[in-house]
Amino acid sequence: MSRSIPRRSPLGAIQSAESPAHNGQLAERPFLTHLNLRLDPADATALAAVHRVLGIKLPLTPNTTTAGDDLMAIWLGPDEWLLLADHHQSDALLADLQTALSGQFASVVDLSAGQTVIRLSGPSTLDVLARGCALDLHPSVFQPGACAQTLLARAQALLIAVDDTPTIDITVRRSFAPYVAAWLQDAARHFGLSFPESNTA
Amino acid sequence: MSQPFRLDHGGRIDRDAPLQFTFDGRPINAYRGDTVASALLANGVTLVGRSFKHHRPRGIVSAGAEDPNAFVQIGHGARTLPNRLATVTAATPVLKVRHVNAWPTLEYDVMSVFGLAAPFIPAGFYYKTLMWPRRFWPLYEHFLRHAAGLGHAPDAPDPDRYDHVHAHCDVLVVGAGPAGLAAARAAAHTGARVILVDEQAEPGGSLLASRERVDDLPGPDWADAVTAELTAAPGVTLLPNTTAFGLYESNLVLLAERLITDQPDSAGSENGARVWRVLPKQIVLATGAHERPLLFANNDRPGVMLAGAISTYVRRYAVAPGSRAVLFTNNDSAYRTALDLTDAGVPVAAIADVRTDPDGDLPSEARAQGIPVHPGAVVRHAHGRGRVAAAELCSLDGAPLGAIECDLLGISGGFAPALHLHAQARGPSEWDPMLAAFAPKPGRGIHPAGAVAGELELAAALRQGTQAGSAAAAAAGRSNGSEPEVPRANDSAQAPIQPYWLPPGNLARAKPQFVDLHEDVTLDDLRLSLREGFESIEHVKRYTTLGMGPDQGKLANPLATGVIAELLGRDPASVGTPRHRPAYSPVSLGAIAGRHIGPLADPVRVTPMQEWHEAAGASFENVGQWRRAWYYPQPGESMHQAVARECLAVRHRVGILDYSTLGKIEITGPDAGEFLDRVYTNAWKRLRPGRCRYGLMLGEDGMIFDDGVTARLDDQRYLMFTSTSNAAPVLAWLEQWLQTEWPDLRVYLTSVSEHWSNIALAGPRSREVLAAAGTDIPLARDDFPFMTFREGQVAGVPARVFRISFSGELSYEINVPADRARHVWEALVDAGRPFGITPYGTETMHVLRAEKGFIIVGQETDGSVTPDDVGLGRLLSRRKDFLGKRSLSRPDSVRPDRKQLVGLLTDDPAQVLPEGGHVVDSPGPQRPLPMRGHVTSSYFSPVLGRSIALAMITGGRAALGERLHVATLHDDRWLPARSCHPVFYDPQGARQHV
Amino acid sequence: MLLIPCPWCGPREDDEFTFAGEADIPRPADPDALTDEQWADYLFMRDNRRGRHREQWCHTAGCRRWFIVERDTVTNEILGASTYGNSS
Amino acid sequence: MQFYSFPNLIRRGLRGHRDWTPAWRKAEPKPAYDVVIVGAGGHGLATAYYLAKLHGVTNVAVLERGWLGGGNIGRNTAIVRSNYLWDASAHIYEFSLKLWEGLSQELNYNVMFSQRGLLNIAHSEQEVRDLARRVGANQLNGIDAELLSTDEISKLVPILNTSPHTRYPVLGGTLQRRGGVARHDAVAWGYARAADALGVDIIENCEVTGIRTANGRVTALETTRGEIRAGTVGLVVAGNASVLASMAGIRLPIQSHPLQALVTEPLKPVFDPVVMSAAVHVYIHQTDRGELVLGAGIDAPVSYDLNGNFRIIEHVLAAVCELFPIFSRVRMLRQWAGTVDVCPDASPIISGTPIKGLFMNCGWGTGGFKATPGSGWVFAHTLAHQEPHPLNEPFALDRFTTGALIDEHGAAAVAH
Repeated sequence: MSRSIPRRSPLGAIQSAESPAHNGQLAERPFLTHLNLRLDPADATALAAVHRVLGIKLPLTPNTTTAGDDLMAIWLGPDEWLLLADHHQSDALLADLQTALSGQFASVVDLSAGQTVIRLSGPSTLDVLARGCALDLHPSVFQPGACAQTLLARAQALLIAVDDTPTIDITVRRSFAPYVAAWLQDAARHFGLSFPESNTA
Repeated sequence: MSQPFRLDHGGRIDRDAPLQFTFDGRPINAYRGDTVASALLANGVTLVGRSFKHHRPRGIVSAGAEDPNAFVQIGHGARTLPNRLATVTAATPVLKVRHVNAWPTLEYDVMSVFGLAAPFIPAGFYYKTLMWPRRFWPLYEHFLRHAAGLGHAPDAPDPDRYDHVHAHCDVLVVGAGPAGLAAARAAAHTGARVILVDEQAEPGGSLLASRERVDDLPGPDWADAVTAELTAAPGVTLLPNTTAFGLYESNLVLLAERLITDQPDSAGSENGARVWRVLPKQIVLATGAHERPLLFANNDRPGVMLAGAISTYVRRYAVAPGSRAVLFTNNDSAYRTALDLTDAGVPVAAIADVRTDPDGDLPSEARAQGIPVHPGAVVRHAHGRGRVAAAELCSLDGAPLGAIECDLLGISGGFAPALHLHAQARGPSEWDPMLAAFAPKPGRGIHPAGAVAGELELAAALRQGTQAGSAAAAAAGRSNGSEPEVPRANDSAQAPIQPYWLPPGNLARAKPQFVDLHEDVTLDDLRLSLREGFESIEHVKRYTTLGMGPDQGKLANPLATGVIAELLGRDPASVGTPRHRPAYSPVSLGAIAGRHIGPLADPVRVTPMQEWHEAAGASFENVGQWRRAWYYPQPGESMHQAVARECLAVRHRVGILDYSTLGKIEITGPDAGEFLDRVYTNAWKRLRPGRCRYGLMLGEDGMIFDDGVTARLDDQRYLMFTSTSNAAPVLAWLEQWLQTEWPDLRVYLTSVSEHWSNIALAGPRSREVLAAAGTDIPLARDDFPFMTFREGQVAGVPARVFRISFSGELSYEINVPADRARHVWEALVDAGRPFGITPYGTETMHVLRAEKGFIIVGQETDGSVTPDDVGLGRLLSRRKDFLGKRSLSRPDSVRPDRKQLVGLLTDDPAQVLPEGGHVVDSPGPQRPLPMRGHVTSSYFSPVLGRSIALAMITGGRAALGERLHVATLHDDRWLPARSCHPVFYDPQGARQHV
Repeated sequence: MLLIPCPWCGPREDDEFTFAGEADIPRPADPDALTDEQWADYLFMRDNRRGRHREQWCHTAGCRRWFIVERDTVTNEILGASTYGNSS
Repeated sequence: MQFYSFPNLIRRGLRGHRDWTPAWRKAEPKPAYDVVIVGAGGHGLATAYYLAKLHGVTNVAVLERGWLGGGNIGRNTAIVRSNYLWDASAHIYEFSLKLWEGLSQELNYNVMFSQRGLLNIAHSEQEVRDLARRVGANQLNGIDAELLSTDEISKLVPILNTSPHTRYPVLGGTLQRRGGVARHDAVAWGYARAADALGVDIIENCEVTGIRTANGRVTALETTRGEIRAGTVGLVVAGNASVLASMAGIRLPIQSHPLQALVTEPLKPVFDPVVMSAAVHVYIHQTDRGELVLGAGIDAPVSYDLNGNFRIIEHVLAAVCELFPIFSRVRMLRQWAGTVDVCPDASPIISGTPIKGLFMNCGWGTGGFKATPGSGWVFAHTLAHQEPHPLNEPFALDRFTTGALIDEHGAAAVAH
């Protein structure tokens, strides 16, 4: 029933039947599934339970990700991960994980409506980000599969190196998304990049 | 128009690209590649400004950022650039350059009377006078203020924007002179990521004006070749026109890049700047050295110029800064200038050399060219007013050697390493007697090379640069095993300098001799300072203002160290130098601010309903970074009327409030209850799932920190609401206790503030509206009682609904995922239309809660308020410890006359008390007047038809009903009122239970 | 600008972190047993040392973990970092 | 003491200024004094001056580790005001402001105290309420304070951006017309010269390395220039209070932080009052030389480091460019830092200690400069009588035990 209700992303995209991610160089990837997972990495039972549900192992090395077909597990802290799924079936994944982890000291929380992803791709990606991100994102340092939580301008952001185009996915909290989008738009103007017409904040 | 002082050939200007700009309205002809200064000199303009204090005529002294005189105003209006240095400003067309600090004209400056009064306005004169009569000081000050200052600020907001870039590299090379170029090349050779910056328009530094050859190429050509090589090298970023202005801890280096443009809308040569924030692994400091001026009477006359600058103008800009020169030196470098001038056809009438036996290669060459050299001689006096007309020479023992006519007087007192950046980072340096200057020693991750390291000879600087580049790359973890080749140069051996600080004997008495040209600090000023006991270099600086001008004393400070040492009879090393502070060269505030201005100044956070609020005509208020709907005025309504309408709608019908900004934290784990017991004042473990409870959180000092409702979602999960502005601080506070103090507690905290939007439906008809919007949650009073929560669907969206109330009415706080909140909001508004649903904002929320006597943390409390102070002592558990509990039994916490929350009712029901107004027992004119407390919240209550107020009053609770008076803030009136219980409406709380 | 070595995320600029003063000030086990002076000592009194200083930081914009940094308060040189529980 | 006046300036000017004498003697330490004050900053020198002037205690030494006035008196942004919230603070700062009003004449040293007005601006409804509360308290405490509307602010400082569409809209403000600025270094020099003339020994380059006590009393100080005996010792060492106190085994509720400041190039006058905004941590005024002096926030970590911090400057200048858009093209000349000792309640400690004869005057945080004359006055009283003056009674060290804090955070949320 809930699926019939249109969703609105913080950057103005409204979910359509297909809801494909924009392939532009600067675009929102709305309506992905974002789950926050907490468990003790020393707890082999919990790790195994999660592995069974996700089909991938949780990254235990800081600032790294593991990826499956349409799912990515992102290291957020020594006992904290973000699960980012390329679909909007958050309820099902949430329920599966909660079932698998029931009775254990763990927490799975749905944050899908509270965050969004902005994708920046193309040769000027790193130049644009360098306008507001203090991290060294040079390909020799920040390779595909790496992630980092940091500040982008004056907002917290989670950066994920997707490929060596380079493409960087920027996860931000919902209420900060218009600011981050406006900021990226401003920084990217110099490089001739802008959000698609329908997707501006 | 002619450029009388432009040389026929040579230089690095582009003679195919002539251009014109104006100086004080006069056209100045120039070529691409000129600076404003070189063009002015080419056009024969030598008077460029008036000095800061004495308004003496001043000319161009240097060819770089160290110039103390060449400050000009560029452009007009919003884009004007005050106090720019002509010596570093590129000449571009449409540039409008004006003098500063003179009126009505540069030539006839009224304020030059200060020059005549100079004997009576020595350093610090203002400390000794202008004290009487006392009431005249503002007048004196007005005059001082208008006499001071330099350029003019723009008169309208800056239309330009500035870029910021973060950069990382293995090796940052500061300075692209011979050492810097060699270092960058050596570092790049290893494959390192290299950034090379130089403040000049093109790399090369001293090579661009050098006579020497490097690797068998003329110096400038070698610089061009290396520049081309570096430009092509992967991993190398070359930044000309870029000044490294600050070196901070962690070896963070700040660069200011000047973006040159000829756009017609640009009034200046710098209509944009980009600040680079570089975090290099290693730094090669190749910042060169500044030539030191020399003391003699009238050493500030236009036409007195640093010898090295003369060479630069001649060789690099093809400009002869004069038609007949005298040089005064204590080292070999001025001889190079003599040769350069001779080559350019400018006669050198004499070289006065302090040294009795100048015998190096260069002096020999000068002599061979027939240039008259006077060993053991000094310039004692410069003749001429608007410009040097002659230099009067004498021997070191004072014997006159006659005046020699000249319009150019080149001086060289040796070289002081530009160790500013190094010193900013507290890099070590030591007095080098061979240089007669402080020279840096290598610091953490910092490799000085070339002139800054005291290496003034070209071949050696190239070698040192190469070594520094290799060493820096290796220290950054880069090496390819092979040693880079060291460039060869054919420069000549130099003879040592002879330090010359004070003119000998009586010559030192001649006036005026300027140590700091910009600040008009003379030798006599230094003497006076020392005489009055201001001996520490920092005291001298502060007393005389030595080095405090926009040139940062680049020329003055190294000279002053030697002069003070000699006046005090001490070693210069013990005198030291004033502390170097960022910025090396001034940087505009806008460039430092970057793009954090205008709409990007600070994030503006909005809820998913923002567009709806805007369409409904809401007024907004800023609450931290959030923008919240404040009230919704209908056409023609005042704020007061709108709020009254909204309040009555909630009390009589139903209102809807966007309450999404509240913080929300999920607290999960077997010990969640225990955790809440420790952080809240009341008990939580036994709260049943499905129920809610109000909690108070204290700091360890016992003062209220935050409040809010927490619900028990299930056995091991709670959901905590925090106040809007405390959302982040509360989460950080909870995590801190959990991680640092109680790691044994099995609890996870996750912020869900952004996932769940919160829509408050309040008023007697709210149940009907919720039912009409469609929900599977049974809503009957007994099915869903006050202070419980239910999960279900609302308007087709999964929801958590809380039967809690901040208005005292029947109320539902409906949490739905933020991506569907707008849908639910609209569904509720649609469903509520038949019931007269009214959107209300934060102002109405405040009035409603005040009618109920509910506190707002930060409004009723201010960090000095305990739970008992606001009447919430019943929430303090006696059976357990909690954060802050111990502080509540300290003597001051149990003082009977603490301020307590009470209500206030004015005698005149229409009179709304001023928030912030203070409360007294009996009004009177005496001051100070004893105060009882202050009004924290005050509104007109529409439902009560009168004003209400909350106040914190000493001993207030024990004396309810007492007569008090509140002071107004604008006029001296007193408003009588009586104190009362702080719940004004529905004191039994019946309405929220219906 | 300090580069704070987060034990998990690596060195990051200081604006990603929250500083919370001296480390090693445990909350008294039984506050009620303390005199007002002892409680004040826990609440307010600090060594505020020149030189080596153990202090609490949280990587607020990163992994949200609290940890301990040792730093020289005169030079701001970072001397080490450790997690709660074990050194790293 | 040579009298400073216009006629004397002319007279000596005619003789080439050759017969001016040192502003204060370079005193050699004696073996013992009645009172030793540690710290030749503004507060320490003012204390010595008032001890000699008001209490006749002239056998006094002021010890200074480096050069006189080299601490916070030489690094602050020179703002003077008295519009504090709580009675205790209001009374001591207002007392101080009254002393400022005659200080140049009192010391025969022009400290260039300029009452050009001090404007506090508010950017949110809660800030407007907080400022109103402060104005209300000030007025009843006899301190001049006015609540201003946005329009009135715009007339007073036309270059301030008061458009409602800025990120930090100006919703109102308060004005203390008697507030202003002074020439900070001159305050130290003026007090030093006047104290010296009354017989006080000012001893520079004399670092205290230890504090000797016997039977719970202070007896002497160990210094780099030998032992100096004294039965009464006042520690007035902003930026080092904890370090000195620890020599006597005393722990203080103080944390030391760098406070950042900067100055721009000089400009012809563009605005008169001091403008302060707590929300965006800006305070700004234009000096008599024409420079804009800006105070920024304090570094979060405890530190004694005095190198500048660029990040704070960046933040503050972004806010300045928002508030004063015409300053965007004006350039920063110099930035620096001072060490501020901050108490948990943002109020100072002017108090005896558990050691008899040992007194402390510290913890002024960012508010010390403006208090200089009043602080010196009451501390001199405290040292002379071995008990507090009524004005500094509330600022005792034991308030941290009883809980009777004087929490000025609300009123002093911005560093200044």
